[in-house]
Amino acid sequence: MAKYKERSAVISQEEIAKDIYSLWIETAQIAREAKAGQFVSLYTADGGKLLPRPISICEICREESKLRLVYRVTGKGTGTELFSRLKEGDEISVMGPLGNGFPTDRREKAFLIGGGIGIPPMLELAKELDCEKQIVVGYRDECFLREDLERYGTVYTATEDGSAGVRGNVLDAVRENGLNAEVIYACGPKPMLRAIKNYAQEKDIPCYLSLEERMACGIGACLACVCNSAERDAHSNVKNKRVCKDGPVFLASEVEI
Amino acid sequence: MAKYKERSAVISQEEIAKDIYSLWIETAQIAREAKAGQFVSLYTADGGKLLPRPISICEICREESKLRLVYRVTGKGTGTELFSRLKEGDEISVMGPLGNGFPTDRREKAFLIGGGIGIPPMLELAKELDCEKQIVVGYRDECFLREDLERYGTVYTATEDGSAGVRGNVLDAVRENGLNAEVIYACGPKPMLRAIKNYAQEKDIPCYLSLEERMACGIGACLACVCNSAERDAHSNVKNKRVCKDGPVFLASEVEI
Amino acid sequence: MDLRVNIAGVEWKNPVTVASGTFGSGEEYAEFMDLGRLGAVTTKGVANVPWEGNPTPRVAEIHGGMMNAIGLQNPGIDLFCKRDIPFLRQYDTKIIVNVCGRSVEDYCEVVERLSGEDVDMLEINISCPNVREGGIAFGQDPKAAEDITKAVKKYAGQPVIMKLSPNVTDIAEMARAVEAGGADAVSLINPLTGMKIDIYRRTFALANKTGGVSGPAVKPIAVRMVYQVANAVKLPVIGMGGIASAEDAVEFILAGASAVSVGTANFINPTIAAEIADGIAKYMKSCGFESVAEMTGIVK
Amino acid sequence: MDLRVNIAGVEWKNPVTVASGTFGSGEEYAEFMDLGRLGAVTTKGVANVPWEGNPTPRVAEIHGGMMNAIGLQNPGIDLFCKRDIPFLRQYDTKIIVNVCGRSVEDYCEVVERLSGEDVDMLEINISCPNVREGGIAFGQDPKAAEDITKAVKKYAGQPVIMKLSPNVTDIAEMARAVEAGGADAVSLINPLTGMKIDIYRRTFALANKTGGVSGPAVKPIAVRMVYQVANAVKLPVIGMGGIASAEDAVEFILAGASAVSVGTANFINPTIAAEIADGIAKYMKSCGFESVAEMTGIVK
Repeated sequence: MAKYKERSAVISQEEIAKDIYSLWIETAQIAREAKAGQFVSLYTADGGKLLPRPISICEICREESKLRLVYRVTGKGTGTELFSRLKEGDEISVMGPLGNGFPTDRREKAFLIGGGIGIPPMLELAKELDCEKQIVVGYRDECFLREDLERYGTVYTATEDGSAGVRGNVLDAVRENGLNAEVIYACGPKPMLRAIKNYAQEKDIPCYLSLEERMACGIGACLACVCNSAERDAHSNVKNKRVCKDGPVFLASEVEI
Repeated sequence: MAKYKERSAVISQEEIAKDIYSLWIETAQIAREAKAGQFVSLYTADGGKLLPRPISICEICREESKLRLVYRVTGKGTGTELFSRLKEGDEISVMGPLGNGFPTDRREKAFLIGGGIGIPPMLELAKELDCEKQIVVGYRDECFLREDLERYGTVYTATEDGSAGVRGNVLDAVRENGLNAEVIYACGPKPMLRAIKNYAQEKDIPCYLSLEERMACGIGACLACVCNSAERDAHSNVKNKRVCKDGPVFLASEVEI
Repeated sequence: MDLRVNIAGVEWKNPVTVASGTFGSGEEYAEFMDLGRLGAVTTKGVANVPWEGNPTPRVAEIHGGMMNAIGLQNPGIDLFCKRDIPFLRQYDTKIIVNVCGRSVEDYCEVVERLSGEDVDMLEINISCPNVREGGIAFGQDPKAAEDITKAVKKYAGQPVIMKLSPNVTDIAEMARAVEAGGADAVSLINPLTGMKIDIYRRTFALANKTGGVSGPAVKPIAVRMVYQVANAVKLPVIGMGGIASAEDAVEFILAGASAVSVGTANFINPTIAAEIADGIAKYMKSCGFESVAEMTGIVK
Repeated sequence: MDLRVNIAGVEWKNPVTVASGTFGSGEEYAEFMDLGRLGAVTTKGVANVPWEGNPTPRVAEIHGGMMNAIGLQNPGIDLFCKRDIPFLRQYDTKIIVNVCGRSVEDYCEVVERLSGEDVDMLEINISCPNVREGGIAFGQDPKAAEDITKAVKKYAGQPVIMKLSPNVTDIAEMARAVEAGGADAVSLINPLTGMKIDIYRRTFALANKTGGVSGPAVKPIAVRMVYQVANAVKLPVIGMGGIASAEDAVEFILAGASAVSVGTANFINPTIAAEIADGIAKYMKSCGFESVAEMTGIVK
C-alpha cells in the first residue's frame, strides 16, 4: 500500500459542533488510495510543533481525490487548534493513507459503534460496508455527524447527559434498543472499547476495534504507539503490535486493552 | 517614550526589489509615537523563531497610525521570509517604537546617507528634516526607494556594479558629485559607517550614525546589542552602550566602530 | 486561595520571579508594567567591580529559544547599590540580587557589601557557562560548590539561593553539595552550554564561540532536573528553564518547585512574568488548589 | 567533488546515516525511498534476546522536538540476523548495527554473534537514557565506558563506534575514555534526559517518567559537544542531535563531524535523510569544497 507525503489544498472547513471541525482537503494521491479506518498524519507549520498529528479519515471521495477529516480541537495552543484556522485555499502537509483500515468485505449484520471523536471513521465505513448496518453513536452531550450517518444505516444514539437518545453509553443504547449483530466495528475511547470487547466475547461474535495511541512517525518505525498483543507478534517478536502500522484496526481477540 | 506591544494589521505588502519588501501596517499605538530613525520589533508566528526581528521604520503616517517597513529577506527559512508572506488583512505582533531615533531639529545642510537596507530610515528622516538635503544612497546593484526619496531632496546614487549613478560606494558618490554638507545622518553596513565617521572627522562636522547589532529583547534589558563607547557610559558604567535603547543613533564621536 | 510562597523565610506575594540577566534591574520592564505584580525581581548578576562583558555578537537565535554569551556585563556593586536597589524598592516586590565573581573572594566581597543593603535575598551564580572567569568550576564540581556556599554564607546578611548549572552528570549531587554547604534555597537551571556555527561565513554565531542555551527548547531538561533536585534535598527549589506560560510554570511547581523564574520569555513579551503569576492563580482556582505549597512536587 | 567519507576504514558513499531507533531496520522507509541514497543505515538497537520495551505513552511532543522512552524494544539478535540484515543488504548502503544490553556480557554476546554476520560497523549504545537497564551507568562514567569499550572490542569483527551520552559534565573526558578503550569511532549525542508533566491529569507525559529529548531543540548542545569531542580525540566523530536540514548537517561537519546522523527528522519527513545528503553536495559545490574531510572541523 503506497503512502504519500504531500501538500494538500484546503477545500472547506466548518465547526460542526463545539470544538469539532470538519475539514475537506484535496489531495494529490492520498484519497485515491485510502480506505475506511485508515488515517492521515497532518503537520503544522509551527516549528514548535513538529510531530505529525494522526487524524482519522471520515469520508473519501476517490474520484475527486478529496478527503474529509473530522477532528476535535484538544485545547488552546494545540496543533489541532492551528488546523482549525485553515481556510479554503490554504495548504497543509499531509501523509497517508496510514494504517490498515477496517475490513469491508464482510456481509453480516453489523454494529458500527463510535464514541466521541471515534465516530468520524464510522461514516466512511458505513459507506463502504455492504450489509445491514446498525450505527451506534455515543456523545457526551452535543451530537454531530448523525445526519451523515443516517444515509447509510439506522442510527442509535447515546448521550451521557441524556440530551439525545439513550442516557448512558453506546452499550446502553444497544441494550435499550434491544439490538443484536453478528459482527462489530468500533472506534472510541479505551473504556468503551474494553466494554465492547467484553460484549463481543459474551456474544461470541467477531469484533474489530480501532485503537488510539500516542504516535511519532505514523509509519511503524519508531515503536511509540504499541499495544499489547495476545500472542507474540511476528514482526516485533514480542507481545507488542504497532497501532499505526499493524493497526489501528485489530480483532478484539488479538489485543489486550 | 511609551512603547507598545500590539497586534497590527497588514495593509499591503509588495516586493520593491529582489528580496526587498515594503510592508504597510496599521498600528493601534506605535505609529502615533514613532519618529525617524526608530525601529520596531516584529514577531513571527513560528514557535521555532521566537526572538523579535528589529526592523527600521521607513515611513510614518501618524494621522492614520500607519507604518511603512522596508526590509530584506535574509534567506530561505528565515523570519523575514515569513514576514514577506504577509498579505492584506493578516495580523502581526509588533513592539515599538524602539530606540532613540535621529535628531530632527537641526537645520544645517545635510547628507542623508543610506547603504543597502540602511536606506529605508532615510525616507522618514528626509520627511522630518527641515534643511537642504542631499540624499546619498548606495546599492550593490538593484535600486529601490529612490523615487520616494526624490520627493524630499536631491538623490545621489552609487552602485557597486555601476549599473546606476556612480560606480563605487556612497563616499565615491559624494566625491564624484563634488558634494559637501554641515551635518551627516547615516545608516548602513559597518564598513560604510566607519568610512563616513572618518570623513566626518576629516571635515570636522557632526555625524549621526544608526548602528545595527544582533538583538534579543530590543528594550535595553538583555545587553546583547552593545557597541563600544568612547567614554564610560553612565548607565552601563563601562565603555558599552546599548544599540537598542541608547541608540540605534549615536554621534559618531561617541562610539568606537 | 493563597498565591503567597515562603522561600527560606522570605514571603513572596506570588511564586513568580524572573531569571537573572533577562530583566536587568527591572527599569526597562517598569515601562510596561508594575513590577509589584511579581513575587520577586531577580537582578542581573553584579560583581565587585564593573565588568565589560564579551564582544558581540552576544546572542543568536536557536530553534525554540536563544543562545547568549553576554559575559556578565555589569556596572559593579557600587553603582548597583546606589541606583538599582532604591529603584526596585519603589515597588512592592522582593529584591533578589544575583552575585557573580571571578574568585571566592570576589563573591564574598559583594555578599558582605550587600549584607548592609536593603535587599531580600541573594542568588549566587556559580554556573554561568559563558564567561571563562564566571565561576564555571564551582558549578560543575560538588566540592567546589559546597565550599563556595560555605564561604558566602559566612558573609551573607540575607538568605542565600545557590543557582545550579545543568551542565553536570548528576544535578542531585550538586544540590546535595550546596545543601551541605548551608544554602537556604537552590535555583535551576542556568542555561545549557551550546554552540551555533554560521555555515556561510564559517564562523561561530557568537563571538564567545559557546553560549548559554535557553527558552522553551530546554524546558524538558529543566523540568527533569527540578524534579531530581526537589526529590534529593529539603531546600526550596526555584525552577526555571523555558517557562513561557502559566502552564509551563505549573509544570515546574508540580515537579517540585516552590517558585519559578521567567527568563527568555521576557525578551519576547515584556509583561509575560506578571501574566504568568495571574495564570497560576487561574489554574489553582480551576483545580481547587488552596496554596502553591499544596501543589509543589505532587507529581511523583 | 567527492561525497565519500571513510569512517574507521569503512567507505560510505556519502556522510549521512540515520540515528539508531529512528529508522527501524529501514523497512518502513524503503516504502518512501531507495535506502541506497544513504551512506549508511544505522539500525535500531538490538539485544541478545527480544525486549518488550516500556509501557505507553512512549513519546511526547516538546517545543521544537520530542521526548521518547521506547525502552529499546527489539526483536532480539536471532530474528534480526535472519530478517533485518538480508533486508538491508539489498540496498547499496553500509549497515551499522546498534547494540544494547543489560550487562557487559549481553553486549559481548551480541557483538560476538555479529562478528560472523554481513554487517559493516557496530555502534554500541552505552548511553540510552530511557531504560533503567539500558546501560546508563556505562555512559556516564569514564572508567565504565573505557572498560566496556575494551570488552566489546575483544569480540568485535567490525569497527566499533561508541555512542556517547550528553548527560555528563565533561563529554571530552568520555570521548577520551572510549578512545583509550580502543573505540574506532564515536557518535554523539544520544538524547538528553527530560521530563514532561501533564498539568491537567497531574501525571507524567511518559509512562517511564523521563525520556530522551531530541529534535531541533537540542541541536546547539549537540554541536557544542561534537566540537569538544572532535577537538579532544583523534577518532572520527559521527555527529547528530536535531539535524533537520542539509544546513544543520554542514554545521556539525564544520564543528568536527566526519559524518552525520539524521534522527527525529525522519519521523517528520521520511525522505529527509536522503535529501540532506543531496543538500550537502549542493553546499559543497556552491562553496567549492572538494571533499567532506576538507570541511570537517574547519571552524575552530
